[in-house]
Amino acid sequence: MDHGHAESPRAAQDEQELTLGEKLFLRETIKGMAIVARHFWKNLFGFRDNTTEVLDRKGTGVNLVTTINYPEEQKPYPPGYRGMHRLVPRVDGRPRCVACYMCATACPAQCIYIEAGEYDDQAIEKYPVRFEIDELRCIVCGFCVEACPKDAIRMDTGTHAPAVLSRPLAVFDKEALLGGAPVELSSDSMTYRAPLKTVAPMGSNEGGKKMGGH
Amino acid sequence: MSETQSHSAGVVPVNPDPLELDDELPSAFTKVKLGPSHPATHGTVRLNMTLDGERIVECIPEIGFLHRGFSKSSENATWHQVLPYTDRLNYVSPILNNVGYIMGVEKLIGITDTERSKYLRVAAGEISRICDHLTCVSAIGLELGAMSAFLYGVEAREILWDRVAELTGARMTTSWTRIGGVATDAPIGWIERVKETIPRVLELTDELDKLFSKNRIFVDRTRNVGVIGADEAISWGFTGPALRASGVDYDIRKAHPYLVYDRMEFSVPLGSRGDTFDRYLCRLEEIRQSAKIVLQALEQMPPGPIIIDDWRYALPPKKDVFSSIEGVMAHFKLIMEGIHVPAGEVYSFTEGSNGELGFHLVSNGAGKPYAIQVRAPGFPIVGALPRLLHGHSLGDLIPIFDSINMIGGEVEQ
Amino acid sequence: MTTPTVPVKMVKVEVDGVAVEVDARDNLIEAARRANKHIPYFCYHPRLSIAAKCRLCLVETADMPGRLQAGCQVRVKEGMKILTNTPAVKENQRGVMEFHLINHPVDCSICDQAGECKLQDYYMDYDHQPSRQRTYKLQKPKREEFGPMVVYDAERCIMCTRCVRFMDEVAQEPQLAVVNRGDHSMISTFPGQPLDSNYSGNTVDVCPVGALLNTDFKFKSRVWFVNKSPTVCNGCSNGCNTYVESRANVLYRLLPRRNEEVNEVWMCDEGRLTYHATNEARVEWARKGRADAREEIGPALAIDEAKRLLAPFAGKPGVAIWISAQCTVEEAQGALTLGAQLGATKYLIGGKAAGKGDEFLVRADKNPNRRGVELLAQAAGVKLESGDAEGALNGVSALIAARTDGLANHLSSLERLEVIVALAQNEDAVSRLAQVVLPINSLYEQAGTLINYYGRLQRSWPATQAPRGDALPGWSWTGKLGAALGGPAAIETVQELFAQAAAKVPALAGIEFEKISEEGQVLPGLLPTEFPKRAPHPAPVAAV
Amino acid sequence: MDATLTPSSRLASSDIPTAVPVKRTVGNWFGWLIGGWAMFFAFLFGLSATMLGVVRLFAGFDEKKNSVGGTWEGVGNILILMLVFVMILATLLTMADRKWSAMMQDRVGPNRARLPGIDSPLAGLPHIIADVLKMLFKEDFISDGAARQKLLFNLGPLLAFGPAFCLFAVIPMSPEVFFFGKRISLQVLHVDWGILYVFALASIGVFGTALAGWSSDNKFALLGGLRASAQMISYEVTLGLTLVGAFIAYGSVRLDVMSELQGATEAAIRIGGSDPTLFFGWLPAWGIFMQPLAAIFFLTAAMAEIKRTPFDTPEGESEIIGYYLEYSGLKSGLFLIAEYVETVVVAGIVTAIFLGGWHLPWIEPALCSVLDGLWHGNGAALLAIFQVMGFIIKVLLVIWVMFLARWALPRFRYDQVMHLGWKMLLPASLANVIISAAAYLAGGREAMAMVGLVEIVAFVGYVAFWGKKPAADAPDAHGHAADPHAAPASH
Repeated sequence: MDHGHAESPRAAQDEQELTLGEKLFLRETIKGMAIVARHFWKNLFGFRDNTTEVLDRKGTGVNLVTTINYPEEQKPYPPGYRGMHRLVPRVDGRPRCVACYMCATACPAQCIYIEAGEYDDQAIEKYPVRFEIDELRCIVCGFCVEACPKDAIRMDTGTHAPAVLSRPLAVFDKEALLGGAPVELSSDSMTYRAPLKTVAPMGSNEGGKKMGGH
Repeated sequence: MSETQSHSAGVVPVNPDPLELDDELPSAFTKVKLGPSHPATHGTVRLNMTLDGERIVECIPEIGFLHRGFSKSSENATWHQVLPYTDRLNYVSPILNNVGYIMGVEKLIGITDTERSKYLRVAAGEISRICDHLTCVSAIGLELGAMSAFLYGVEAREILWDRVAELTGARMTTSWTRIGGVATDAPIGWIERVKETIPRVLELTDELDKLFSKNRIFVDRTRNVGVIGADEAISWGFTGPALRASGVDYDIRKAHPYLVYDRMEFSVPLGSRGDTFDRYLCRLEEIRQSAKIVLQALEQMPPGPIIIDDWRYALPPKKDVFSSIEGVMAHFKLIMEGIHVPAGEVYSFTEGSNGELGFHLVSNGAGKPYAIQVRAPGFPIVGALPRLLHGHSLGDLIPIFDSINMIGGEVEQ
Repeated sequence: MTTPTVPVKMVKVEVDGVAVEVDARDNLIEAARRANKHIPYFCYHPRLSIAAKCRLCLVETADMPGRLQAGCQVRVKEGMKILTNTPAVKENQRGVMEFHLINHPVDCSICDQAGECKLQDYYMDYDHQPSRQRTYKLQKPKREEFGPMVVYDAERCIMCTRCVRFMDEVAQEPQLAVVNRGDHSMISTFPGQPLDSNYSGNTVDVCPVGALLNTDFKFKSRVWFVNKSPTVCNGCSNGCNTYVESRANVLYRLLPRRNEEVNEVWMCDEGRLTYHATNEARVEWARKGRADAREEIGPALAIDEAKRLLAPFAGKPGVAIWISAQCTVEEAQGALTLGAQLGATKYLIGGKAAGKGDEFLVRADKNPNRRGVELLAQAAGVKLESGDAEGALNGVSALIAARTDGLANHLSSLERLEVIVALAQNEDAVSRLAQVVLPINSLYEQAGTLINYYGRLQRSWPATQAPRGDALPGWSWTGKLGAALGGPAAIETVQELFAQAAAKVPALAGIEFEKISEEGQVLPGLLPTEFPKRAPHPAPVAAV
Repeated sequence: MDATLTPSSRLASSDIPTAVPVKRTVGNWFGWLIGGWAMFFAFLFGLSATMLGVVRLFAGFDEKKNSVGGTWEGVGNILILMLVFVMILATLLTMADRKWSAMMQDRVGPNRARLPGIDSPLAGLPHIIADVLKMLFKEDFISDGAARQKLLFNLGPLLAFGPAFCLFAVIPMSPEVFFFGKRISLQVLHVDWGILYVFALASIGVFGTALAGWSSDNKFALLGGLRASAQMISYEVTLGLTLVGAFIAYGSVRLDVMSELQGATEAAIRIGGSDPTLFFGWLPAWGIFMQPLAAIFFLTAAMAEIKRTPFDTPEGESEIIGYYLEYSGLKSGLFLIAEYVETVVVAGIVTAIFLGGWHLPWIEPALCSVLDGLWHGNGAALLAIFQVMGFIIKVLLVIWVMFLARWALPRFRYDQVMHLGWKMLLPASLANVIISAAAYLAGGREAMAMVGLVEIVAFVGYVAFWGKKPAADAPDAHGHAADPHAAPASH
């Protein structure tokens, strides 16, 4: 793309007076029809490879119709795409969520409902008894993911909230949301601590080494 | 003789004998309400028209069907939570709104975003502008019956939206900017992908050009239709392509350069007559100019952070939030209370896709805006609809209405 | 607490160049506060002794340039120049914050204090820099159960010792102490002696961080979600000023509200739990029928039913009005008016059973408005009989109960009655027996006035937005009932009802509902001359 | 591009699969291409043969063996041509319109409806059934205002559909041919007034639109009705005039006569050898070669007459929605199907007059002798099948062009339609009549063909070259000249 030359603002219309040929309708009409016809013939004789991205569906012979034939073909969402939520599990299957309500606070649509409970587990202590997202209210802004201090909620499911036949079905509870690969962060060692009463000497925990530097 | 007299007196003659065929038939204006749900009103707007046959005697646009209380809603959200609302102002070019709003907040705080973020904002914003203009230009074709052209425009917009989705994580409701930067960096390979995409978009744009620009049917429908002169356009409050079509060389990107627009080479297309055709041409040309800007911005974009490193305004990096109390405390304060914007008042304006997109922000120092007012570029233009439509026929309403590109979201907020 | 008799001596100081006149007894923090400058502190508390442990309040004075002085410990003197934002002060604040945070766990997510935590606030104001920590944090016991209401997290503790000092000095029940040394030090109870003081909840309030948490509130809600509204504790007749925190129509906790003449800034644990009655076991819908024949019929039909039942008794002997001392002034006034209209022959005052009182904030009478009810009855010229007496309901055939507290003592008598119309807040044996039950708002849900043990008129503000079921204020029900039975139209607003009461009671004369301040006011002539030993109280008016 | 610098959680998303795996379609593109077209032509062949066969069957009841136009043959023709061919084609066109437009617009097109038990969209064909069922079973809603004129309101669609449906009667689809021992022809009405029948009946359609517009009691519908009646009446003038040249050339207004004259006569086919009707020995005697401009004018005027885009101002779905705004259910369906039926009729007329009717150019005699060899003595009958097939293909092509125009071109404004009709098409077709008449007087049809060739050359020159400026000094009005990404010229 040559963007080296600066053009001065111009009155484009002065050159836009139609010539007599153009005034006779037919030429431009035929040209326009030719453009549309070209699309027609390309698509008629072209082969449709629905595994390619839309951008690559060009040229002659292959990859033509650019529309996604939706339910049968699905465009893979790009990696950063904000899809449906999931609650990230720990390696032991419990949710990473500690019911800090940050997501509910950041949510502009107020679609997250949490009720907190208390584990006997010394390390984690707090967990969501109920964690519900009303996917109908959700505006998919991703603020909840950004607000989570535990990496417990993500929108990387690569799918979107499914269509439902009644409104209550769009409310996803903890069990429905919990899924996907478990996540273990180096900082999690903070929560996996020595048993109560035996105070570990500083630096004895292996996880401590991982924490260095940022 | 008596009839002449009564005419001169300004009284409509009442025919004593209704069967007298020589007399003019009694006639009256027709009142027609176009919309709010009408194929040509892209949003929901109602045009209350008085017709004399097919000639529009008077047209009163009635807006408000899409009013969502932007200003009031914003007062109950933190500064960041307003961002999704701005997505929904001009929903055809959400990133431009994101950028415009966040730049206002930054102006109020007195910070600037990082260098890389500036380029990203410009590139993404111009992609958004292309999307908007493509929609507008091809929709003129659609409403005039040339449906294929619309779908070519939509196809071009679609591949751009794919790029937007890769960058921001969403196609339309991007909510992508952050105070002091942007939310996500360009993913690996994205720049190359955009460079592949832009020529394809221009190709489709050229097809639109070929289908319309010289086609006499199209030209007849748009040339000298909805004409507004430069002075009048200014006094109505026109900005953006609609103003430039009237020949006024005013583009905020040139007149008051922001971000890195002063480092970009592009020209501002101008019209001379201010008719629908000029508005169409200006937008068409702006697509090409914006494409140039996108490529330049991606070319010049330096590496570096995409958001400022000040935990009072930008959320701490996730790593700090996960592992340090300092990070998590800053994070909590920012989320709980919102970013504390110093008390003050600012009017920030950027070049939106339809013209000057202004945000008047008032802060009382709390985490939530005290007041937000948007100067939607489309609002004054829609206000001029009665003036633009006056005297034209009903069929002309469609191209005129399309060429001013009323977006219900921003006009009615 | 004795009121100061010595005249206040004022001195002139300069805070960051702003000249201000301060009390000579002020320390630098208070002096700066008068100049609208904020000196950060953790351990200092205006009502506790000075510990100077946190070192955050260090400021410079012109006397000793370059030397930092503890703002809490140093008193002002004439002409002192206090500098709160010199580089040295800033550097100290930043450094102190960093020290406090070194061993602080990454706990905001699970800590109830988040949102009202001094550490968070000061971090944003005075530190806001990333962590420089490279080692693992010190581990200490978490979730030590100190007592029935307080749980302790040693890791979050910054050792300001406010809680220890509070128990020593204010509650005067020394149950907490600092154990261990250096960074291993932590707060602990004594062996075999849990933190079971009736004032233990205050240690949570004074704790600037999330080390001490209230088990009753723990994990129930986040502090930034709840709305605060001023009200009065209805736990006893002391009438401590409180805030009630609520979201939608659920109450979450009570916090003391400052009132030097009633409760200073403290309240008892017992009182903190009174909000539960508003959340739990409520009568929600107006209904008719006894026991298993209960049927929820809605307000209009319930009034009709009550009218049908009561109409035969109007003007005949045998009608009794039961007024609980839990009622607000307006509810009691409504009940008395209804009684007068029906020609009630018996007025009974009931209420919660008396409990233990102490020398500080807890009174033995557990009803917040006994004096108010008595005053109203006196003004109305009716004889108020005690509802506690045996056989109080003898000779009664129809009973209208404004709140049912205490009625449960007379269950056998109640079963004999022909008609019971109960204005009930909570489900209990009485609400099962009544033919018509009308749900009423709790004190925390309505605007109303109370007159406490000291004859102090105080008002509350409704904490919740949405009503719970059909619940209405008691005076609203009695008004509607009266109107249904042929009386004047029901009074619509609490203001009018209070005005009605004020017109009759001499002590309330001239007082307007809307003009009652958040602090309340002592009614003339009602202030007792003797007070419990340590109880805060207004200055006794010298007998004229 | 340090991802860790982002505050938002651009976290490792490799943990979980990010996308639903795409179903991969592997197909032999070339095989499908060849097979598909082969199936298409086989279908057409079968259709043609069936049509001829059925008419032969009915004609078998007629007494006269050697003349066409018997009663039973007429019945067979009505059945086959008007009920089966026109209606089926019009119904198929509803789907073709959607499917073709999809291809023109890079879309997939309708593909949701399924036949029971078949899990394949069948290229959208079940949508035809679905559409018809929808039309049939939708509530027939009549608004209060329309209910006051219920008779007229109901008459509207009938008047729009009925005449359109009858138009096809005079269009010949096959030559008069001995088909297995009986002389038949795929034409309902062998009448002398020929094309005049079309003009006459088409005018009745105006009443339908006008009534629909007026009786709907809706301002938009009224506007549509007014526009439609004015436009239809105006264009009828042009419509007739454009064909005068053809009348002169063929000396008849009968469509079957005109068709017959455009290719080898039956005798020539029988004898074999070269086709004597070819002009200059190589140019088929098609109307389009004698009257190229008239063909364009006629198609244009016909499109305006049947109110297709770009002349659909009476409908103008983004302006006034149209005269059938208040109709629903089957009545609305009648309007829609009438439009498609009219499309078929127009395409039939254009084919019959300008595109050689059923004639296949050049090859008829040779093909006939080959077919004779294949099936002794029945070559002409077999050829007739191919000729019908050729007719159908020509009709489809014309329809395709009309659809192409519909999807490519913007709509005229109402006054511009009238302007075009009265001020441009009418004088131009008048001029065409004069030139044609002069040429015919000067040298008969050969001279007309000469003039036609000149016109074609001029037209091609006009479209391709005239007015096109050299690329170097093209105005940089929109930057296409300077833009290396401009698409190459598309024609």
